[in-house]
Amino acid sequence: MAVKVSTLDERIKLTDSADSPLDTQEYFINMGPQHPATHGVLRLMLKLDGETVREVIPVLGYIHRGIEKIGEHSTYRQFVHLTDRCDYLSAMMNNWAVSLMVEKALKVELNDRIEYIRTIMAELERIQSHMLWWGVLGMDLGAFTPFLYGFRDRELITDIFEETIGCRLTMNYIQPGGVMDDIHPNFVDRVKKVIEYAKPKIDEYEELLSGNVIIQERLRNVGVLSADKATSLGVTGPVLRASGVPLDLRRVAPYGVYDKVNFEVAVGSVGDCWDRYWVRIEEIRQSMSMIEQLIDNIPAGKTMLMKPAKKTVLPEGSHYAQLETARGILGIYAVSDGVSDKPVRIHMRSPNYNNVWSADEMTRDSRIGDLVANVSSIDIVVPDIDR
Amino acid sequence: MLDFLFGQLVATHATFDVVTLSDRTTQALAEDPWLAAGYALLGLAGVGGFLSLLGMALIYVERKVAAHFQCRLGPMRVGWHGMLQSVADAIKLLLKEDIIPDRADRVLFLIAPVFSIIATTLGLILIPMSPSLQVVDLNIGVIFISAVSSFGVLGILLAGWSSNNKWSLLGAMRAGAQFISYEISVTLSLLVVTLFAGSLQLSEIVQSQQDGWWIWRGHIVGLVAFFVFLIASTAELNRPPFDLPEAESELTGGFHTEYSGLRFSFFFLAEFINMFIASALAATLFLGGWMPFHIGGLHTFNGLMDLIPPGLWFAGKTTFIIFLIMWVRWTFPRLRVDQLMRLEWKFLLPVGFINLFAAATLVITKLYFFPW
Amino acid sequence: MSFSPELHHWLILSTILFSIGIYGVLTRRNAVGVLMSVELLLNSAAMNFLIFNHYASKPFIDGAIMALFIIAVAAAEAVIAMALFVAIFRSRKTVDVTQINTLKG
Amino acid sequence: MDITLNPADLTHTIAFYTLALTSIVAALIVVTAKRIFRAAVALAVVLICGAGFYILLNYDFIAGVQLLVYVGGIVILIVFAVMLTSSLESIEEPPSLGRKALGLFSSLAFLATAVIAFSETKFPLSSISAEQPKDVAKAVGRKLLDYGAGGYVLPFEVISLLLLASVIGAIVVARNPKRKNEGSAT
Repeated sequence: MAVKVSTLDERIKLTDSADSPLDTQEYFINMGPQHPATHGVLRLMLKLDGETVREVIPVLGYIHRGIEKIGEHSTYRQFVHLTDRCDYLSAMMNNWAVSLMVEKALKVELNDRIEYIRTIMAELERIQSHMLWWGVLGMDLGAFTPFLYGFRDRELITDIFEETIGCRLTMNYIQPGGVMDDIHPNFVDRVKKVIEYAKPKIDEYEELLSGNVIIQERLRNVGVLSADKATSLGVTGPVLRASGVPLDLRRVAPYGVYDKVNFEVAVGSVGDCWDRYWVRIEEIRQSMSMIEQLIDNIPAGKTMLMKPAKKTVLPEGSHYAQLETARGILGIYAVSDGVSDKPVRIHMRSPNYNNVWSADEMTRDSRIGDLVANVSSIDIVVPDIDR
Repeated sequence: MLDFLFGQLVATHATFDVVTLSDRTTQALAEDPWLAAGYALLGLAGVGGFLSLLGMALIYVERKVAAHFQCRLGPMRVGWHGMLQSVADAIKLLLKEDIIPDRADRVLFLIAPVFSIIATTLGLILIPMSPSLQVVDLNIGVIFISAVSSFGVLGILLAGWSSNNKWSLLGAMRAGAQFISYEISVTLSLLVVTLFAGSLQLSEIVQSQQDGWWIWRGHIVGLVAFFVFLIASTAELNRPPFDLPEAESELTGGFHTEYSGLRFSFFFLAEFINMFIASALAATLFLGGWMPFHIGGLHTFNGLMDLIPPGLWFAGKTTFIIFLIMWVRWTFPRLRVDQLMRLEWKFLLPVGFINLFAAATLVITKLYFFPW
Repeated sequence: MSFSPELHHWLILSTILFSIGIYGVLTRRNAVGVLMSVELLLNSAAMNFLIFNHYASKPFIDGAIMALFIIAVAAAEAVIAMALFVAIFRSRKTVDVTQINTLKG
Repeated sequence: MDITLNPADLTHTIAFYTLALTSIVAALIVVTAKRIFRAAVALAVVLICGAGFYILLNYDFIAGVQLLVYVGGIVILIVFAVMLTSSLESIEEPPSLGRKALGLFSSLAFLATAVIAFSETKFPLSSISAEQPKDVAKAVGRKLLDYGAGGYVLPFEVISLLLLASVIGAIVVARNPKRKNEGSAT
């Protein structure tokens, strides 16, 4: 089956000719690449009829750094470093995806300590990512205060990361065969304290934003994405679950120690912005309970099973592993020739790339304000789209 | 005993003679033209200085209030507790490059901020801040203020149009639609007080609250009118939750997207002064302006209240309302365009009309509190 | 003759404004421009009412009421005209009065 | 020539001529500006000057209404009409020479006729001692709702009906018949 690829000009012409003759004047406007609501350098071409958005065409590539191509020239261990820079809010989960792929290819069995630490770290990172998202959603809808609340609480989690790892954003902690270093002696206590602290804070978030009548007006029945549409667009993560599809890799194809903890998969019913909001708030709560279940039971053991200095050569053929980041399914696909320690081809199936195309589906025939709410509720991280 | 003590005070303070600057000028004009010119100059300089000082003070207060709502300190570096931060910002804005977009309509682009600052200044001169601190006291004060504020929006429309930027144009269109709609509600609630006071003159409206402020003398009706006024004037000020014309996350700044430096600061200043005007107007109409807290008939109590000078009363009330508006700004998210219109046309407008009828009934039947 | 404004000064002023309005109505191509010229005419008419009220019948305010009526009529006229222009623009893509010469949209 | 004016009269005179000059220049811009938006701004200036004239004539209330309705309402409507029907780049073609000549001729002819008529007529001026009503707003209000002789309650009602009809008419004319189900307020 041939895939027809159309250029931007062709697409604009296509939508332009669909213009109904001599009725109202529809016009194109660029949202971005420098625009406060696009969270970085995403460019959205909007076809507007007054205030009504008729079509959204995402234009990508403004922060493209060729990470996949660089991956072909670096070893797997080096490639892990690059993945931090894609979805920087799920940095460790990106690391984990590469590690998972390598470990699966080499059939390395990990001990429980590594799996526990990885899971806890991933969940902590999911919490901080959702907290940041919550703040940014508030800011996109015009309330500036939530942004600072979200950042304030997220800061405590990044402090924990800093203590153990030495970094706050691009952690590069999870490596093929284990984790970079053992956890800090304070780690367990601090995580417990932060969870204790953050639990009432989530209720505070709800008080500040969720119950607000304007937020309800802005989010309810806005940007409805049906389950069919969502699956056919390849949308994953909270956006998909909000549409009513309970696809969560942590439950469906468990990795780490997700099969040992109890948690609910938050699933929405309508697929509007409010469901996406609610799913994420619920996920923060679930992640907290997961961490509470795990944090006291971290078993003893080594934290690195593969010698970092040793050359890692994957068997010939293609290898794939995927996991659930804060934004959806991240898959790492690598082809090895069986000789070199560098992949022949590496590809990332990043959640944001698929999610961003749902903006058009959600926003058609609604207002600019809704577009902002929709883009915000998809929770895109632009470097992950362009890679 | 107390009556004996304060009886004297009641006699001296119960009536306030309003002498405005323009009255002084007209009086002096016949005898000493130079004195009149002096008064006029004083008025000009006073308004100009007040405008810029007040603007800077409000910006500082806004930042501090915002900061404390958000669990942080706000400006702390320049001066004691960042008191001089606004001065530093003003200097920075003055020194910035003044950029005019290439394909913009230069003439209109340049005069747009002037339009809005002039409208603001004209509104400011009518505010009675104390019996002797008012520049002009027109006998159509209420109408004049709403008229003047409505050509402030012309500056916004000009800015949006002349920038030759689609975002600015969208912002300007939103501003125009929003302004025309909410103007109706503001006027309706102004009319309620006009009915109560039987005058359009601001100083007379203040004087009419001798026995109690309209917000509680006109009990429910006054309260409803006050809230309608507060909501609608927040919308006219383009402040959150009604800041759609400049919605940063939607329109990248709306009508002032293309403005920089001094011209941007004009818009900024006008916006803050407008906030002051709206608050001062709310205080004047509903909370008695500079009139102390009086309860009709209780002369002793009223005499005690008269000990606090009228200027302080005015400042206190206005500050309170400014704080309310800021509180709202830093708590609520923004409405959507159609929701904004729905709020006005389907909620505020009917409520305003019904309230106006209720006010008329109230005035005819004399059902206020303290009708004596 | 004094320079301080008397009745004839005022009348000449309003007549000048009226003539400028006539010129605009006759020469403007843009329909909105024509509307603006009409507003000039109405404005000077309202001014005339007030002038005569002030100089000829000071104790009464009938002229002022007429001026109010003119302002109200001008508002109604502007509303309708704007709606018509927008409708015309929608179907013809122009508001040039020299090109709008058929009654059928 | 009377030079010895008292200061109050002097300011009055200066204000009159300044406003007159401004409004004539602005009116000329209204009818000749190539960019229609500039004409709209000039119209606003003319109308603001008009309010100034009314204040000079001691009709503060009418001046307020003029600002409120004309500047705050009509000019903004016109600005909207401009925004909806043209773009910043659209520059109006100047009228043909014939039209220009016709317009110039008719307006000058009208001016000449009117000025001659004024100078020929003896207007029945009211005496200097005649006093204007203290509160014009109050007097206007009473007169508008007076249904006796000299009252204007009927015209007042007719005007309100006219305004209502025009609002409804405008909505009907400007409504987009195709998209009925969408909200019309944008």
